[in-house]
Amino acid sequence: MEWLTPDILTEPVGLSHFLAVGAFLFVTGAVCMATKRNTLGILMGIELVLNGANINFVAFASPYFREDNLGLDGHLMALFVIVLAAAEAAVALAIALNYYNNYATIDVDKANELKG
Amino acid sequence: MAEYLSTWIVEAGWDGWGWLAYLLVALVYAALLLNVIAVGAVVFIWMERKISGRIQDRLGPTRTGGKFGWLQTLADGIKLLSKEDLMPGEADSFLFKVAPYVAFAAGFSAFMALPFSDGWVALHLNIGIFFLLAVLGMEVFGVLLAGYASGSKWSLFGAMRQAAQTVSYEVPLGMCLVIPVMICGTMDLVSIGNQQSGLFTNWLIFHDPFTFMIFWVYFACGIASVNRAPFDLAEAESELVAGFLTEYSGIRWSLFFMAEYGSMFLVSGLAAILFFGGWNGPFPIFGIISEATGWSLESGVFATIARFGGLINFITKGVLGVTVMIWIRWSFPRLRIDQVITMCLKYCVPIAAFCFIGVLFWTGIVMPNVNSMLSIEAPSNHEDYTGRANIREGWVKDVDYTVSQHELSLAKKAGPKVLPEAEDDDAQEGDDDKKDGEQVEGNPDEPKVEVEVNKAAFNNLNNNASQPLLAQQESLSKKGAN
Amino acid sequence: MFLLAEATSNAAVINWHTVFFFVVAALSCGFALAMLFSSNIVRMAFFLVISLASASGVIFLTGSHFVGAMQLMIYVGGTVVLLIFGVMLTAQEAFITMKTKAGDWVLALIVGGSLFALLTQAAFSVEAWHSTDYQQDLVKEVEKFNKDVIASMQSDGRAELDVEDRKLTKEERVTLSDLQKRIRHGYPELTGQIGLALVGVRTDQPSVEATGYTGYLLPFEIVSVHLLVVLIGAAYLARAKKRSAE
Amino acid sequence: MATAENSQTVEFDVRTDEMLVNMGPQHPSTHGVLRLVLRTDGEVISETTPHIGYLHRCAEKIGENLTPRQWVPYTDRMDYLAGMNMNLGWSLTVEKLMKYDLPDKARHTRVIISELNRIASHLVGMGTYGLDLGSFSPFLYAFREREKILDLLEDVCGARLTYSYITPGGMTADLPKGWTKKCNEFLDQFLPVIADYHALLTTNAIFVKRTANVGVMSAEMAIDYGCSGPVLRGSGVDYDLRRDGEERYTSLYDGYAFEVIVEKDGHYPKDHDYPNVPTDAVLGDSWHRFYVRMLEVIQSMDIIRQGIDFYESATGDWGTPMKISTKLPKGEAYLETECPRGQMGFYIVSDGTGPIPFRVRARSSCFSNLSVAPELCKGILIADIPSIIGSLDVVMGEIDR
Repeated sequence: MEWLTPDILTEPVGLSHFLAVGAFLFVTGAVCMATKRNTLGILMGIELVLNGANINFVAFASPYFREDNLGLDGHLMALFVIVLAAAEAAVALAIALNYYNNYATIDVDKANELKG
Repeated sequence: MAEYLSTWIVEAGWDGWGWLAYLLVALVYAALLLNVIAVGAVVFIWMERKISGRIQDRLGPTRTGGKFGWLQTLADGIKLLSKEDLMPGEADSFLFKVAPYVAFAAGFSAFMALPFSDGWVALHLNIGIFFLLAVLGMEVFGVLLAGYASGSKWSLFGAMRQAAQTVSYEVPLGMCLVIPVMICGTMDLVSIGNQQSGLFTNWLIFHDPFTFMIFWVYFACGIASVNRAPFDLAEAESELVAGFLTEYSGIRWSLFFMAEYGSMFLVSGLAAILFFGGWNGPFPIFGIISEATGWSLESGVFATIARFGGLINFITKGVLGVTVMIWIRWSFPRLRIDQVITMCLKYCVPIAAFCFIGVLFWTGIVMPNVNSMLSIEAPSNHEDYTGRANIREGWVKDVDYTVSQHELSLAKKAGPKVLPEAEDDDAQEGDDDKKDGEQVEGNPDEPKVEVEVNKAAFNNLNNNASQPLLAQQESLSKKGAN
Repeated sequence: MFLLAEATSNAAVINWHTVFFFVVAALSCGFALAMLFSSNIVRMAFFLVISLASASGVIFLTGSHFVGAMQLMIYVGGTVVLLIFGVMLTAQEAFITMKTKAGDWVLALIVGGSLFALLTQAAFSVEAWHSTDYQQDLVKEVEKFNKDVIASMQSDGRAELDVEDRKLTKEERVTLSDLQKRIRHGYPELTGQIGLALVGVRTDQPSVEATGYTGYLLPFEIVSVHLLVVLIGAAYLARAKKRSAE
Repeated sequence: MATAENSQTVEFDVRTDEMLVNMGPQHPSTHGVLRLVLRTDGEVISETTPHIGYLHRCAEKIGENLTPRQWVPYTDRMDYLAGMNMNLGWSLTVEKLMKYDLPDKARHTRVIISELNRIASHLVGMGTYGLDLGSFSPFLYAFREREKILDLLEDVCGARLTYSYITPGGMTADLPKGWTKKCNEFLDQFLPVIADYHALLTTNAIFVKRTANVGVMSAEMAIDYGCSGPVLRGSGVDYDLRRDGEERYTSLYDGYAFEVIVEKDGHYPKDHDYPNVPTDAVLGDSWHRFYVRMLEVIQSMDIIRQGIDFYESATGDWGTPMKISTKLPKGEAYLETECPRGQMGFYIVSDGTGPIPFRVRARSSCFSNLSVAPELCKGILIADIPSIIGSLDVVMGEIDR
């Protein structure tokens, strides 16, 4: 009956697992930022990166894993990150829009002059 | 239930299959909830056709399934299933196919956190209302994807309208929801509902003039956020053919409709919980019976009956809300998109803000409400009933209640009357626990069962998980005490 | 039925927390990858939405419900706007896909892969982080509490009073309510504490009473002002401009 | 609000693509087979081009191969919502060519029948307008009452849509016995129903929001484009062929007391009985066009009541319908009548060689009314298109003929 209850499903997950998820999202976001030429694609990459960081904060704040956890601080930090991400997205979108107005494209490689 | 099943399975010797119980229970929960949407949608569509028929001086469906056409929707559903599943050549096939499921899943998952009666909720979150609001806003994704993926200009128009509308209406909707949260001091829907138990004067809509006002704003915003007339701009059939639904047919089309009717019930159910006392009837019948007879409202058969009565109360209120929505739809013309946004930003938001401040001051300076003018003190079916909901810190309330419950059981256990019985433990186990009103299943000696139960509580599968756990602990500690 | 004989010997039980963790984590990572390798901007946004929603599931599993719901509400809800922009700005055929050079891909994947390897290695290098004893500890705590209380009840005769007469001492009440909440919600309810911390009252650290210590009031204010500035700035940037004819 | 003024000031908004959208010919709110090609920037429309001809059936050419009596059914199919009025126009034109004078009883019958049909037609206009704006119920209320009118008309001629009742020379039959009583009964029960329509549409806040100040057409513009009927009067032009038309037509209404429904000094005749003009409505907007129709229903009811009185006291017979083989005199005749949708003109030329006319032409009111649409539908939102087209109340059968 071992196959019914493999160790991986009976053992409680630890902090490392959550951190790994966070790291994965972070890396995916970073790669996304590096490879996409689309302004909005880059923005989505940033969202993923921030999200990965958030998972770290929340995981460290959880008493499930550690006695001396971050507690409220971790949660609040995550909240601030979320709020700031929203603000950042708004500004970035406004910039993307303006950029699109000026260049008629959202390909970042075409943005090679500073003049608007 | 999960605990019971898993214990039973383990006792039957099917060790290692304990997870099956959880799966079964999860499936039952899911099926129950799915039925709320599916059967709800079937009933609501039939109701809509019947009501609109009566409004328009005609009969509505009369043939299928007897005199009132009960089965008309079912017949329609079968017809829709047999329709050809068309997809335009221009469409983005993946998104086109997935969009109805996204819309449906969003509408469906919101039901997870909606309590149907005291404690009868699939997922008891202490931020239930916040979760609901968040999930409700996700339905727009399905619509947006459907509009984009259809490759039709009318669909795109519909999707853009829907996006603009939903994003705008989340602001006043959120502000409307904050007011009951502020009054009750908790975001837990079960707790908000329970705080309104007692006479109907205890309902939040009668709390003060501002809550009375905000209910109408909430209802208008709710209609707008679920995309019903006069705010059904996304599918405005006289302008956009059928908006985002233009290219859909058959079962995918009906999925959108199931989502729509599901959210209609969700919005009116939320209105019932937040403003109309949820599962508490206008008169606390079960509370009175409980006082007269001494039957417990916390557990046992009578409590289940009381909760079932609450369920009927709640569903009646929800259906009433849906009926009003149907009534509105068949009476009013449709607004224009700019007027819809104007109404949101220029009227709903300021009114909601005004009411928020109004409620704050009203409760802050302790103005009288209807309830305090009544000389009668209505009996409540809840021990934490205080006569009126007021600004307070939710967790303080919660602590008092749970602690009192636990004290009772501990005191019973430690009391001299209980001790002798506990000595012949194993044989008397069942009777003992029944006396406590706790349903304890299985043999507490088995450590693995206990761990399993703990995990149930830990995983938060349902809020009742704590009761068997406590019971387990009590039995254990009883042994320790002896 | 032949399974019965074996079954009794096997006491392992599936940990649902773990199962759900793997489900949401797989969803989140899978859709993040799908987003990375998709070139259609609207599909990317769709994958991002699912990835973020699953990530909120991960956050729920750490017990922070409020942050999870916030994630759903703001991140996922905010992505709607991204989606709209994606549709709006890419209505022309030419912009729907933008190919990335193969060299860029290789470079990015190499760097990203090594970064991921590094981070994961770091995460798993701490032995204590591998798994948790939270559940067992909780069970032990409850056991111990009940034992203590009943013992003390019997010793000072509190149990002989009417059962309706509630007689727990204050310390016991506090411990009990904390335990009960952890059992019921899997985690102490932090929503109220978060709210209080944002307005400057730290209920989790009542000992800190230094002058000027206001919890997170100042950052909260700064973020509010920041949002206001962003609101105005974004409206300014994206406003309709009246220019002289070009 | 992106009204015409706003969209012009926002010149350098987000650079979005203009879209060409086909509205129709299969579209729920284009009243049949009208096709509008819209050039839109988002939801704002920069250009509207109506395309017509999807219902063209060569009615005029057929008329040159049939005798006038035989062509009467073809007039039914032009404005199929007001067949009686079309019959009347054609009959009067032929009578003008033949210099035939009607007996008194036939005159009153024609007035009663055509006004009854006018009510039916306006009811459809009202109901479908509600439908265009997303309100379904008024449509069915309107059709319920219209059914009763159709019952009356069926009693008269046996048909419910294509009547061919009024023919050159008179009618195909006299009014049946007891019909006038039934008609009066209908009018009595119909009057209170109008209050419902006012409650559901005319005074409904959303309806007013959707129609007031939308598609404003000045009096000059209406005249320039040759608009007529309620569309013209909705812009405040005091012109009604029943009063201002040719003598051969106005003589039908000799002895009838009625006022032209048009706004004078901010008031409509007898509007004290009915809802007031909302404050945000501007003369010439969709709301006024709609309101004129609503008042015309009541006006027509008045006229019918008078007509029934006249009919019952009238002497003489109900006319002698022209024979199919009657030879037409050489010459030409043109006559315009006030149809529910405006002035409908028929033109007939005969070379005097036989019973078949040399040329038959029709001047369509809806055609002129629709020609305003490109002008009105500039800088508005998509949702305003049904509001404007609906208030013009076009019937494609008449435009395409």
